[in-house]
Amino acid sequence: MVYYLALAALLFAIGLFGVMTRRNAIGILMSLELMFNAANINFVAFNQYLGGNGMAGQLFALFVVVVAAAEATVGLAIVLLIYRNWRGVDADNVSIMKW
Amino acid sequence: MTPYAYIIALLPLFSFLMIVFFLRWKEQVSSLFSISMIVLGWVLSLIVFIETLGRNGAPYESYFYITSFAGINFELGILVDSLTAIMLMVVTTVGACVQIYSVGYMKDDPRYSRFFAYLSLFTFSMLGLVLANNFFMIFIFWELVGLTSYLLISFWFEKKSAADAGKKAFITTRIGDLGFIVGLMMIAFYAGTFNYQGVFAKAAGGQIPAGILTVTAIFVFCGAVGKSAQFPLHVWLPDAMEGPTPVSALIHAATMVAAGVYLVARSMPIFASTADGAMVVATIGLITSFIAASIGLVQNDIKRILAYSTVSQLGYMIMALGLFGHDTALGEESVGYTAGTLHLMTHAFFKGLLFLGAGSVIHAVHTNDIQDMGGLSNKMKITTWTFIIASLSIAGIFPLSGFWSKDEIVATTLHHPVFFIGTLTIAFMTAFYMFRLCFLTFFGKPRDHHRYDHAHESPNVMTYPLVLLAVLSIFAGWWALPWLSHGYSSFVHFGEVKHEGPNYALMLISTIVAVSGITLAYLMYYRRSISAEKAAERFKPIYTFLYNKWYFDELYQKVIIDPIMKIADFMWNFDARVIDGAVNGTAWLTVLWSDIKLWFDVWIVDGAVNGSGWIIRQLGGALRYLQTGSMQFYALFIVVLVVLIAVFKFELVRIDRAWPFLTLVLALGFVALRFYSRLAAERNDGQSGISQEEKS
Amino acid sequence: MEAVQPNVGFVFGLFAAIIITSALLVVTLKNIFHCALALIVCLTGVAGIFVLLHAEFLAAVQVLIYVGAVSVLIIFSVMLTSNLASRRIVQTNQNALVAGFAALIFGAGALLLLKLHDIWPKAGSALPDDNVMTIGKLLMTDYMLPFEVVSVLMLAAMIGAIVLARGERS
Amino acid sequence: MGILSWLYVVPLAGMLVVMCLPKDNKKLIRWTATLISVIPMLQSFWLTWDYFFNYSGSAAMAYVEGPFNWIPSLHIQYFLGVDGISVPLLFLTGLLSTLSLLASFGIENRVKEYFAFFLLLEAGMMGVFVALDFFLFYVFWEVMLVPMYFLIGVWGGPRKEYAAIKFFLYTLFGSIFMLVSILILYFTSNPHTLNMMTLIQSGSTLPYTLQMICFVFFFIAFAIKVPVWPFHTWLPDAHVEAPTAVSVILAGVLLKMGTYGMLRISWPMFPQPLRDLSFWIALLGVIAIIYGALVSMAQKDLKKLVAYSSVSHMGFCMLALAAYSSTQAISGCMFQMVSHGLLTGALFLLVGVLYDRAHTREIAAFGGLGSKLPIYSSIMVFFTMGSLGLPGMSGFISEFMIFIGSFSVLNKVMVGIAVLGVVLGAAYLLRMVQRVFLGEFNLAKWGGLTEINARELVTVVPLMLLTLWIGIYPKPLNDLMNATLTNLVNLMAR
Repeated sequence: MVYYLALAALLFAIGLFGVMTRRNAIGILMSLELMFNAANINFVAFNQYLGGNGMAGQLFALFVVVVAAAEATVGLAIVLLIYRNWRGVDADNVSIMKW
Repeated sequence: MTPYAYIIALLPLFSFLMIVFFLRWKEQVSSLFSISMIVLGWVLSLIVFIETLGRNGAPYESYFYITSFAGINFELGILVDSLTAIMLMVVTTVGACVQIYSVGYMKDDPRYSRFFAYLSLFTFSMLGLVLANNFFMIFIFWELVGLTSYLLISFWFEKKSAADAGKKAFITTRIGDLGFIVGLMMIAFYAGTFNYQGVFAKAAGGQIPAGILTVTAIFVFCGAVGKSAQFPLHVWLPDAMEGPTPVSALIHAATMVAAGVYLVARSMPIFASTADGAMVVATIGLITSFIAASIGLVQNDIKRILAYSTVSQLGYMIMALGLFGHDTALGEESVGYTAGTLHLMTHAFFKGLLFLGAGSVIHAVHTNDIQDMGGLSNKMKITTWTFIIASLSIAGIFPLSGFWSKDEIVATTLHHPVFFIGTLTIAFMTAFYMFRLCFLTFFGKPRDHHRYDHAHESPNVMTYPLVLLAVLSIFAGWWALPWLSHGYSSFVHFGEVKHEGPNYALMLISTIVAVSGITLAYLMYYRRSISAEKAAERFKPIYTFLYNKWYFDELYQKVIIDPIMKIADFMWNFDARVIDGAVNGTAWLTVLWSDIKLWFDVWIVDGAVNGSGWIIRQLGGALRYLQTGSMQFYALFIVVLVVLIAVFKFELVRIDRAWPFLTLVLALGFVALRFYSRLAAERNDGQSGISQEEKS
Repeated sequence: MEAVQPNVGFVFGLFAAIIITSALLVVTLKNIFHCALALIVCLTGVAGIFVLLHAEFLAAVQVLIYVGAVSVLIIFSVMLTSNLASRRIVQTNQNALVAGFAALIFGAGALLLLKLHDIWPKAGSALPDDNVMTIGKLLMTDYMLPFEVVSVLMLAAMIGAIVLARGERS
Repeated sequence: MGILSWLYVVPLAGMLVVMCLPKDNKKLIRWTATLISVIPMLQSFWLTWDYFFNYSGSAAMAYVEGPFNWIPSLHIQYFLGVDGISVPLLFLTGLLSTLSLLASFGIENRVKEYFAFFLLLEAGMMGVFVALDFFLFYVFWEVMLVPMYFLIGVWGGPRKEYAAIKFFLYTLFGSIFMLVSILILYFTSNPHTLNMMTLIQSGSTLPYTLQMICFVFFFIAFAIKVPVWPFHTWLPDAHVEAPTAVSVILAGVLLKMGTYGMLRISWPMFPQPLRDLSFWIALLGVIAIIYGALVSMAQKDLKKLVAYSSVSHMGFCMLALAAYSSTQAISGCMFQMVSHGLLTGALFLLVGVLYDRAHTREIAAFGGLGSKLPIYSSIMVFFTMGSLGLPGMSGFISEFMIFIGSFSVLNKVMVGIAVLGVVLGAAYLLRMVQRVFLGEFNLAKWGGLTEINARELVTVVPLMLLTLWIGIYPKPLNDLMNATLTNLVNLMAR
């Protein structure tokens, strides 16, 4: 099981790196998907090894997938909007909340 | 009919309501309706009167509504005995005459209907007052009479003097009512009931301490003093002449002022139980009578002379009643009750006649000043003769009704020398000023030709009532002829024969007095063999003193009204300055205290607060560059911190050993971050400017 | 690795390698379109992992939703937004250095933790064979409410996306 | 939920409804608010009717709701009920609220807020009269302050801010005293309770000093509301600055809360201090009577005159309250409360009518209006006569009963002096009538004045009828209260 967890951790770290570094908003979203997947792997693994006969982990993973889908939908819509307003999707430029 | 006597009172009320709500716009209908109601009332009164005669004046009492109101019985009922029956007759007779007369007198007044409405309301109040069977009810109607008199006196309210007079009448009588209220409170407290019979039984039964009874009697008498214009509250009545003349006739002859006398007569059992109280009453009566008669001697306003004569005659009645109470309390026989009530009745007729006659004169010449009249007898036959009949009657000339009633009064005072002399003096003065009035008005040469030429006899609608009242002025007193053993006297004493045979000496004396008064007036004002002007010149101080009515008005103005207004102003200033000042001062102190606290707050407390704020600001100045506005940077920051926390959490590094190193890393990291973000800031500034532009 | 069959171990290694590699590509490639393609590969790999973990239904869902729907969505938006799709510019920002370091420590720390606290069981439990049916039943019984909520969330997201993306009608 | 809850819930709901209406549709707002206030009015009518026929025979609380535990940790209960002293006042509140709303149609700015505040005020007033738990009572008591403050402060006359703040601070000052005594009562009761009925029974078992403190504190709180001399100076300012309808409510209902509070709370709760202080209370009453009348006489402003006459009239109430052991006096006090509500309310309405037309209230500016405005003048004179205690109208009954009652138990000389107030009342009112309505009419200046209109008539005619009814046939009102008052007198004189 520890391998699965390690895999998830690596995947999560990569996603994290992506989130922090990508300039493109879509890139950020994609990195987020990676992190979701890492979490899902963990859920499913926990379900397999620790969940007894229950299916709670898998169900949670299922919900995560759905939520992720929703998040992607809205996120992408926002990206489109940003694109329309700023003529670009560079997240660095969207910093109107700066000091 | 007697059990339904209340209908007599309700008829005028009905007429009042009808006029106010329905008939107001139809003037003739209003007056006709009002008159028919009071005539109907007169017919009913007559029936009641005859029935009461049949009962020998025995009281009939019925309550149609009793409620025990918080411990005291409040009744609404009627009491019909001889006094009530007589008063009913008087009020309806004079009321009917006045109303008929008003049709002519008020013909062109813009508020014609309203006048009749007020008259009806007034009649209602007066009849209610007469019919009441307890002190509470009489007080209610008492006040209503006050109100309606106010309305009637200030009927021509555009005239300031009329409005003033109305107010004066109301307030002055109210001062008397004040005493009445206190009297009522004492009655309620000591007798526990308001019902006449109940109170009288208690009073006669000695269940009320004598001192209390005296005080109660005096307080109740206060009400009468106000309403009947007795000294010292007599000042309102002459002023009240500002009202239309029919009003004067109604109010000042037959009804309102009679109410006071009626009250005293009605509560006679109380006065008859307290000699002192009754003596106060009699004394007040005498003083009033004397003062008023003396003022009447020199006045020039025809209505004012009559007004003072009224006050004087009322004083007579009060005096007679008071003496009766006094004598009865001491266990002596007296005819005072007979005299007072009889004079009340006869006076109502001849004084009503006098006022209406005066109204007729005023109607003709449009002035009140007798100096501007003269010789009117040629033009106004009926008015003149009826007026003279009334004057003879009031002067007490045999065999007119005034003679008999005045004779009884004189008889009452026989055992009281002061009163006896006073009475005769007043009788003399009365005869004098009445005939001064007659001679100046109707005889001699016209002094104002313009007015004289204009004068004419009044229309029939005004003269017929005069004739009717003249007849009554002659004959009404015959009921009390001393030769009748079952006449007036036994009637008012409920059949008990209280009768003294004719006292011829007394009759002679009073006739001589009256005739001498008339003769003097004849000499001074008709023959002019004695010059009135010279007399006035000779007794100048007395003349002025009398002419100015003993300076009562001025005295009251100075002693009572001005101080009260001053006190009122003072109180108002006190209220605004002192009390409110205290309040505002408290507020001011509070504000001052707040200011001090504000200063403290600003410099000390806020100083501390602002100081810490300042420190935070400085820190913030450094840290704000962390706010790059880029979420990714925030995410990075979070992750770094999470990692650091995790490092400590899982004790990957021993804090106790590594803290210098960690501090160094943190400090360096902070500096680096700042430097780095400064760079980022500079780089972004250009871009964000563009993005702002693009956004807009 | 004992609980996993030898061939399973190999399969797992394969999938893990695919996932890690493609994930790295996702975050490093300069062309965003290529990134998207790499993401698809990565997600498919995850689906494989799910199969290994006896989550067949989830694997199917993964393929359908992620690989099928989300990826398509992403590609679409890349096409819609990126005139830069073909251009090659630096796709990482100035945080890269620090972020890389932090992510490295994070990953390394996680691995270290896994290593240090070896509390994880080696053998999996026996899941029901018909776990698709079980999931279905659970969804309609015990997890009724979350299911409903998530449906509403989807709906809301959908509407929100439409509203946002529609823009202002002028 | 029983009828008592509805009494205040309906105006509250009405307030919300009014707040939801469009701001610009003034007509809609006015009519909605007025019609909503008709509901509690009818409820209060029905309540009076039903109470009279079914409950007036006993002194027990009727239509009781609760006590339900509301906030159990503080022993706060939801407890409503009415008896013979609250029912007439509820009636008055219901009636006057509707009439004042009707009289407020002239308000033109911020109509929505005005009517919303007014309904809130009505809810507060209703609440005070039905609450039997101190907490509830206090809450309603304070709830009234807020709308009142704004009604005076926003829609008032030239010195409105001053008047509003003065009113607010004054009353708040009193409320604090009340709060302190409530807390004393709460913490000394065992078990802790805020139930008035229980506390009335147990209040007299406290140590004497504590009773005295509570009594005086309550007295201050209520005396400010009445207002008793020398706490009265907020009243003229508030009255003069407030818009007409608010003056009506102020005089008609708010002042009664002070006397109601005394009668409901402090009097029966602390009979011993009451006995010891009754002379001083009577003295304050007499001072208020004479002083109020004299100060009225010096007034130049019509509204201020009426305001100070309130001080004088409420002085009669205090005199009656001092004569706590006489049923007549206490009934007289209740009669005076109702009657003063009707008469002074009407007088304020009428002054408002004149002010709307002439834009001045200075007595000296008028004269001879009787010939130009006969109907208006007749009505005004009618109420003036009622106010100076003419028989046949309610004022007479109340004053007479107060005199008779207090004469039997209080210092007789003092009561005699109080009777002077009747004459002074006649003096200042007739002076006013004379200078405004009688005398010569200034055609050039006031030729444009118009007669009272139908809406305004509707607002005063009910008051006229009630005044006459109580004056001519007071038995029903007396029967309504009699059992309660007898019981109260027994409690107070224990």
